[in-house]
Amino acid sequence: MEKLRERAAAILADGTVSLVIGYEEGTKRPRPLFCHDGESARKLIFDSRCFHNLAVYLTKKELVGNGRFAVTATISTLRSIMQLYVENQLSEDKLLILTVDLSGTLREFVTFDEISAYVEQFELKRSEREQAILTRIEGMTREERWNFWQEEMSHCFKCYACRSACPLCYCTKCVVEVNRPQWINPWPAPVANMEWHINRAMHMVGRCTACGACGDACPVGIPIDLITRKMMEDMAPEFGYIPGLPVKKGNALSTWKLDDREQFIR
Amino acid sequence: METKYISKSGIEQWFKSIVDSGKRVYAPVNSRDQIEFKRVKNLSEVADEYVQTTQSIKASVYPKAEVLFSYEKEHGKVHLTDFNPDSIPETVLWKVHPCDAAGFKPLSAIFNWDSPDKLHNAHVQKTSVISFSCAMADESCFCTSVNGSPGNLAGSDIQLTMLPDGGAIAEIVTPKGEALVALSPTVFEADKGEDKTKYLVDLPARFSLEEVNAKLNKAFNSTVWKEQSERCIGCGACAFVCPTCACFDIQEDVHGSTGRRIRCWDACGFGLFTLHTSGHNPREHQSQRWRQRLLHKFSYMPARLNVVGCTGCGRCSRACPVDMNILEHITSIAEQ
Amino acid sequence: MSKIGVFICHCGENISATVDVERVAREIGGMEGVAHAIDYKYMCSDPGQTFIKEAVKKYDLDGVVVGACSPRMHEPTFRRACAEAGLNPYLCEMANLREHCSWVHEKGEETTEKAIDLVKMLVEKVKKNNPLESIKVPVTKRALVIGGGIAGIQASLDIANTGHKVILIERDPSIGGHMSQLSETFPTLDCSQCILTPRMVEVAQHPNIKLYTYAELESLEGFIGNFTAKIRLKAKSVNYSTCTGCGACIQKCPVKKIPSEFNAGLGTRTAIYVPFPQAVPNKPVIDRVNCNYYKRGACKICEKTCQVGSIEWDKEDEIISEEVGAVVLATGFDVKGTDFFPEYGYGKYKDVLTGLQFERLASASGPTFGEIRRPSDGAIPKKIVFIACAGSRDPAKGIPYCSKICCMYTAKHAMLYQHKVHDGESTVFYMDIRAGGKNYEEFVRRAIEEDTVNYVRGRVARVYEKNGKLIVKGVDTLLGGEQVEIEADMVVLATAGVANCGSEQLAQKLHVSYDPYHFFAEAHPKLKPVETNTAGIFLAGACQAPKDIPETVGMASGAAVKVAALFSNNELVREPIIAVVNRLAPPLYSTCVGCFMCETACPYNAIEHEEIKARDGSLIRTIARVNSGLCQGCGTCVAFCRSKSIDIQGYTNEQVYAEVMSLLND
Amino acid sequence: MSSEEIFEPKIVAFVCNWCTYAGADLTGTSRLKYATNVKIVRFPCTGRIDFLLLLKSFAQGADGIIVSGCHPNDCHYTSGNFHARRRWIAFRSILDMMGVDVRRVQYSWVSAAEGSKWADLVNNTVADIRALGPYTDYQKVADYLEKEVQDGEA
Amino acid sequence: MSEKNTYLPYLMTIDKVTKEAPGVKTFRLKFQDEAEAEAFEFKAGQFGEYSAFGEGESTFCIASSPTRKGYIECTFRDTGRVTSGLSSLEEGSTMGFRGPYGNVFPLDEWKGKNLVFIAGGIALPPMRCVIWNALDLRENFKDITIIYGAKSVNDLVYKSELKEWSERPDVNMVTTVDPGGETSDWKGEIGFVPTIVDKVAPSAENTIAIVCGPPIMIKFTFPVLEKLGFRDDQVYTTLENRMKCGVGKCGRCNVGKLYICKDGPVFSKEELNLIPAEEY
Repeated sequence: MEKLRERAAAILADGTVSLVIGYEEGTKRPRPLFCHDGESARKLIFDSRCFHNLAVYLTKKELVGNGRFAVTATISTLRSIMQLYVENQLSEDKLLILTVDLSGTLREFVTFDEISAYVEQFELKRSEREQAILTRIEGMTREERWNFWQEEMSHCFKCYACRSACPLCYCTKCVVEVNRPQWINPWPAPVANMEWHINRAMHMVGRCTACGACGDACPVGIPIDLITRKMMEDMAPEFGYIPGLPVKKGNALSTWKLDDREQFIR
Repeated sequence: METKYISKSGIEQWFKSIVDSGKRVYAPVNSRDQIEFKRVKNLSEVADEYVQTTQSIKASVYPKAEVLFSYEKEHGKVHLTDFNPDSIPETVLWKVHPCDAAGFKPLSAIFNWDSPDKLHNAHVQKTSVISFSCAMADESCFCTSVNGSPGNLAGSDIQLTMLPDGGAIAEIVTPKGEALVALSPTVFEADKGEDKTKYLVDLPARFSLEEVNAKLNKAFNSTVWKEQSERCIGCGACAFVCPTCACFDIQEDVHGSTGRRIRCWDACGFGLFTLHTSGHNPREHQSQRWRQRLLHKFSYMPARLNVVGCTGCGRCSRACPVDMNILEHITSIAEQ
Repeated sequence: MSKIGVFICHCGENISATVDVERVAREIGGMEGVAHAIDYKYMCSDPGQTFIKEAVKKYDLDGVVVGACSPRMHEPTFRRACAEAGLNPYLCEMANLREHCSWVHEKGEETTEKAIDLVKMLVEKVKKNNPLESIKVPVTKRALVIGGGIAGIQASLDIANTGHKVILIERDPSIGGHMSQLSETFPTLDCSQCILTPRMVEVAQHPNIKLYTYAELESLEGFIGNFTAKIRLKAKSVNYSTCTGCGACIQKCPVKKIPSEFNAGLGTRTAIYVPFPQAVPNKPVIDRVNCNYYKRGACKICEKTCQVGSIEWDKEDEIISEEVGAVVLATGFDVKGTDFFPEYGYGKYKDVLTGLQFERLASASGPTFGEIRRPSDGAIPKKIVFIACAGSRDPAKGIPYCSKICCMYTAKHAMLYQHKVHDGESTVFYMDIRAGGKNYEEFVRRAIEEDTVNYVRGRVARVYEKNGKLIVKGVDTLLGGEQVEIEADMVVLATAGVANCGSEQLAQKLHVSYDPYHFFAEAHPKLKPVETNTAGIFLAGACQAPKDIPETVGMASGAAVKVAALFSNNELVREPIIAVVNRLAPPLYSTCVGCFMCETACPYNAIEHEEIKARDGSLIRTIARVNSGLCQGCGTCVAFCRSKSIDIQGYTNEQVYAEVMSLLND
Repeated sequence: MSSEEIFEPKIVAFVCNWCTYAGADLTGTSRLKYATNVKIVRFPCTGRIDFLLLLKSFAQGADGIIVSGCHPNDCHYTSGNFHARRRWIAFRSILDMMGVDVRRVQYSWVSAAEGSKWADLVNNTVADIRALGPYTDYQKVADYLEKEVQDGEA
Repeated sequence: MSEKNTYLPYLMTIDKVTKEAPGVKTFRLKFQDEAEAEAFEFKAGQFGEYSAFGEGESTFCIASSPTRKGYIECTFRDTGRVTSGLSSLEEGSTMGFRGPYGNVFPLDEWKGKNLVFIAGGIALPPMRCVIWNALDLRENFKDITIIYGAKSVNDLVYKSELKEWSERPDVNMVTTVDPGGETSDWKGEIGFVPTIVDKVAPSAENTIAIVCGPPIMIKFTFPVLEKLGFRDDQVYTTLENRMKCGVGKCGRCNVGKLYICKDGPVFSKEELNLIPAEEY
């Protein structure tokens, strides 16, 4: 961790980057930190409690500006960064990645190839919480699932924390803000809420890296991350991709195979 | 105001009489690992041993979405149906925290600024508030810094302060409170002279409101907004859990030739909140939106409505996905 | 409240028999925004159209819905009528009350109600319609023909003769294609080369045709009327401007044992070679794979032989760029080799031949100078078996289709054999005889009756070698499935015609679709057999499906006419049903965020990158732009766009949304 | 609705212009009969069909939905139906996770030549949806505003 | 309960539709309820919320003068869901209106002064109200100058009124189009509004300047006026922020301590200086 601070301070001092996005201690757990100078870099921490997906900040031009910046990245963050790269939202010349690997060694990545090679070593496994809730949902009948989600959806008040926390929700105008036509009613109501979350999941097909940031952000505790997580688990093997390890341009939804499944088509 | 004593069984009996009177009763319920206000029928459903509900009770007087009026179109003609205040049922809010009850005043101040708000007022009129003073607090609570206290009576019709014997001190504040007492008058016994403050959580003030107000009045162009807001991701969680945030949107719910005009919650933190059709956005950056939130509560509202827009409930800090701790931010401004 | 005019057609009684058309008109007349609604016996008739035109003017209509037959039938009619009355034609829509309602439902309340719903739906759509202008694009009047077989030759000549320039590219060193390999042609038995070579020469000499042999298409960009073709001119290693075609180098080339492609592997050629004596151009190329110099760095005998110094060892492939307005694909077909058939020995028996190889044996220019001799020992086969449908019509082999030409050429082969080997005995195993075509059936009868070819209806299960003979085991289904065993000296397989190698890659380069067997797909199986789904690219010959020479030539001429028709206009008018990426005033520019998911989704490569730059030239954002020339209007990108930044004219989000909502609102 | 009355489901069909729309035209030309419950919305291609339209249809009271286009390799635009097929696979998976009744969305390939297939598809789908009954689960939650004020599910 | 629902609009009949420029229309609206018509009052500078039932509400000024009784007018450009919905309405159909909201131009204070109106593009409507108000009370004011410019001749709105004003002897009417926006028969000025102001504006002496236009025009016109000697209290403008409620509650038009919908939309430049500029 000390190495990370030193390195961050050094690259800020020598002008390699003008900003380091990392983590600091927060009220209850680490929170995002923006370091503009060596002084603030002293506050940097990086450990297993660091959960926020900092990739969410990388597409905000008002924060990262036009210069080069660094980010201390978790595996989840790295996966998101790779997806953002595939979607033409990041370029190598603007980004420097700092991370601390499992052995506690400070690592730096400059190219997407390097990130990709590193990310490849990590399997995307369900957490205990995810496993517990998903097992429960998977054991339900369709009606039970409907009732489960309707109850959950009744709590959603459309604060869009899920959207704001997701690194891949970077549209300047989200579909819920489109009003010609008004695809999704903007007020909170069970159907409008469900439409929003189904829509979000559809928009994540082939893109979601299952970082869990959306569910973590939800102030009313809806396990929305599991909708996209389950979708990802279903779709990744079906369409043959590994989240966060994009191989070519496009994504699972904008490509196809001749022998895609179609037994549901009459 | 009258102070009475009510025993444990008296509370149970009184609660039942309120439910039996046909009023809707809302109370904090422990569900899905969260404490939230829900409609209840039995006292046993009500949660205890918690610091704060996730959401405030403001939806009872300012629903997330409500119909302003409805209309029907026919051959170029339009028939309007106004909002009917009689459609609002009588409601009792049970076990509201003083910081939530205190939120009714700033909320009403916004809604009734110059022109009265028929809908909000109808809800307020049909709503009675039974607050419980606070014996617990956490690091996010700061009511005592914003003119409140764990035993603040503002906004309450009746306030109960729980006693170790399971009974409570009942402070009957308003005629509405008296009407509730009248549902079961016998359970209210004479005041036993207990000192209420003994049972309140000790929460020292964290900043001086006057100082903060004075500083903020001059802080529009300060760099603090950019510094504080960097990690803000621009969601509406803080606004939606807040007991006093009142920003709203007006929308259309159309079904063929009939439709309804809807008022629904909105948040000044959303990037497109102030976007003009021309593409110009007066609050283009998150820092401007963060500034708006704080200045509105601590500078504009005191100046224009003579009320502070914050009750110190701490919900926004707890709800924030990125730990935008309002107390920390305000304190740092106060200490500048 | 718009001013929509609604016109309900009785279609004689086709609609009014089951739909209460008066009620439809009456109820729709009461709809919000409908200014005028009538019903009439025949809306498409002159008086019917006049009603529409007059109403457009009288009521100042800003939209028209005609409830009549399928829009696939009369949409152009009514749109034209609206246009004549001064209403933008794209403000006119049709509700399909005939095919989708009156004809498929019984008379009754529900049928009328459905009709009302269908009209309502279109009224709501029209309210959201926008006036559109047709798209005009300039046309480059020069055609690219890919493939120099008979199809490409014919198409090139036909186009060139209309006065337009043609660029003909051929992958092999000479044009001529499969037809140049054939001996005689059915059903007339005229010599293939005799009829083909004059055409080949004509191509070479035609002032409007630019011929590139030993050339392949590298890429094709652009759209109808405006393509840019990049063509790879493979290095021939011989300078054609100086080469006299004397052939001395070929004589001296020490590498002589290369199987000749022209002779279907039955003969040999040298490393520097002309594929066949009548080749056009009649100048050699060096086959670098087999040439000693390229393989081992030494030899250069040809260079020493060449009097004019035409050998260019270091010549590299050259890529040239040509602007063309249309493309004709005439890349032909290929035949399966004998190695495709495990039951016939996987090609290990030298005397099991393909039909094409037999053509070479029968050809006077072939390796045996027209004598039918066994490749194994040069003996004249006394007993020969022809197996039709070798591979074709066999779903188990992945070729369920009929290769179409085999019945005829098998009859021809048997006939030629009988003519050349008078004491020979020929047997044809067949499934059916498909001899549809002028004089075809007569031709087959002649083979059977006059030339005593033994036709056995049945499949051959196995061919194996025993004591120098090929044992052909099959059944005769006409004799009740009786086992037949023939000891043959030679077996000829009428192997299936398949798509030419590389056709899949070529289709992808051109963005034309292809069928599961990699034959190029026509735009419509009946009515657009020479068009592809990519406007401006046409098909000729066997690249679309196996076909015989007259059919190929006919199709080539058809494609040529399509090209000529296209070139008869200086500009092209297209339906404006295309996708558009929204544009907004700065600082937003567009709601497009430039993720370019649409780019991979687009089947036409119509999505381009547009850089939004600040005044100082710095890049603000890269967003998507639709090339209106390439876009065909499928709308796939629209459904992909997360921020709804792309919309498709004619089927906008607002339009389809309004339709769906109106259908479900009671 | 009394129990004896036959339930008439509302079904919307989203079809592509080139195959299924034309196939349905052929059904008409062939005078084959089918139920009136299904109403067709024309799209250029199945690739154009937005999943949100399917959701909106349910919210607006549709009991069933048909989505139909060209058979694989028949797409007028080469690959719109392949894209659509993939989108439907994902959409079905998500709907199923959310407990939406995926049996109410019938996908099909109907070519321009399959007039009788279209009639069968419509009749079978109507029968299937009739057996499932009205989609009250969805419609119940769709009209929420009144309920919220009344019950105050605040 | 007799309390009025602020959000319930008056029902208005569209009495007359005028096409002003591409996408720009003017509606003349009449109250459907006579009692409401009777009781309705407004002053120059105020705005309202206009409803297209089925689409929603949109904010624009009242473009007619309070001196013209019996109707109100509004002019808008078809840019969004609501304005497009309004735009599709025909004469005789119903729309909604609520208002009037906001403050007013202090015409009373301007008595005896010269007035110069400076407007650009679609911003003439908010000015038209006060122009007609002043012209209808012509004797109250000294010289009246109107400087109006648009991108092109086609984009000029109120063309017949521009003609009427230019023909009036008691109005000095100057119209201009941006360079390149002129037609062959264009007789007015060619140039951007600030340039023309510099050229034709009257003396600052006893004069009030009312400026309304796109932000960029305002930005370049203010310095010109300053140069010409106009003090900040002699210059007025009207602002158009995004609004939803119109009555100071929805939170959108809040700028510093001010609410454009309550404290504005009319501001003198002096007042404007107190508002943080980046927020409007």
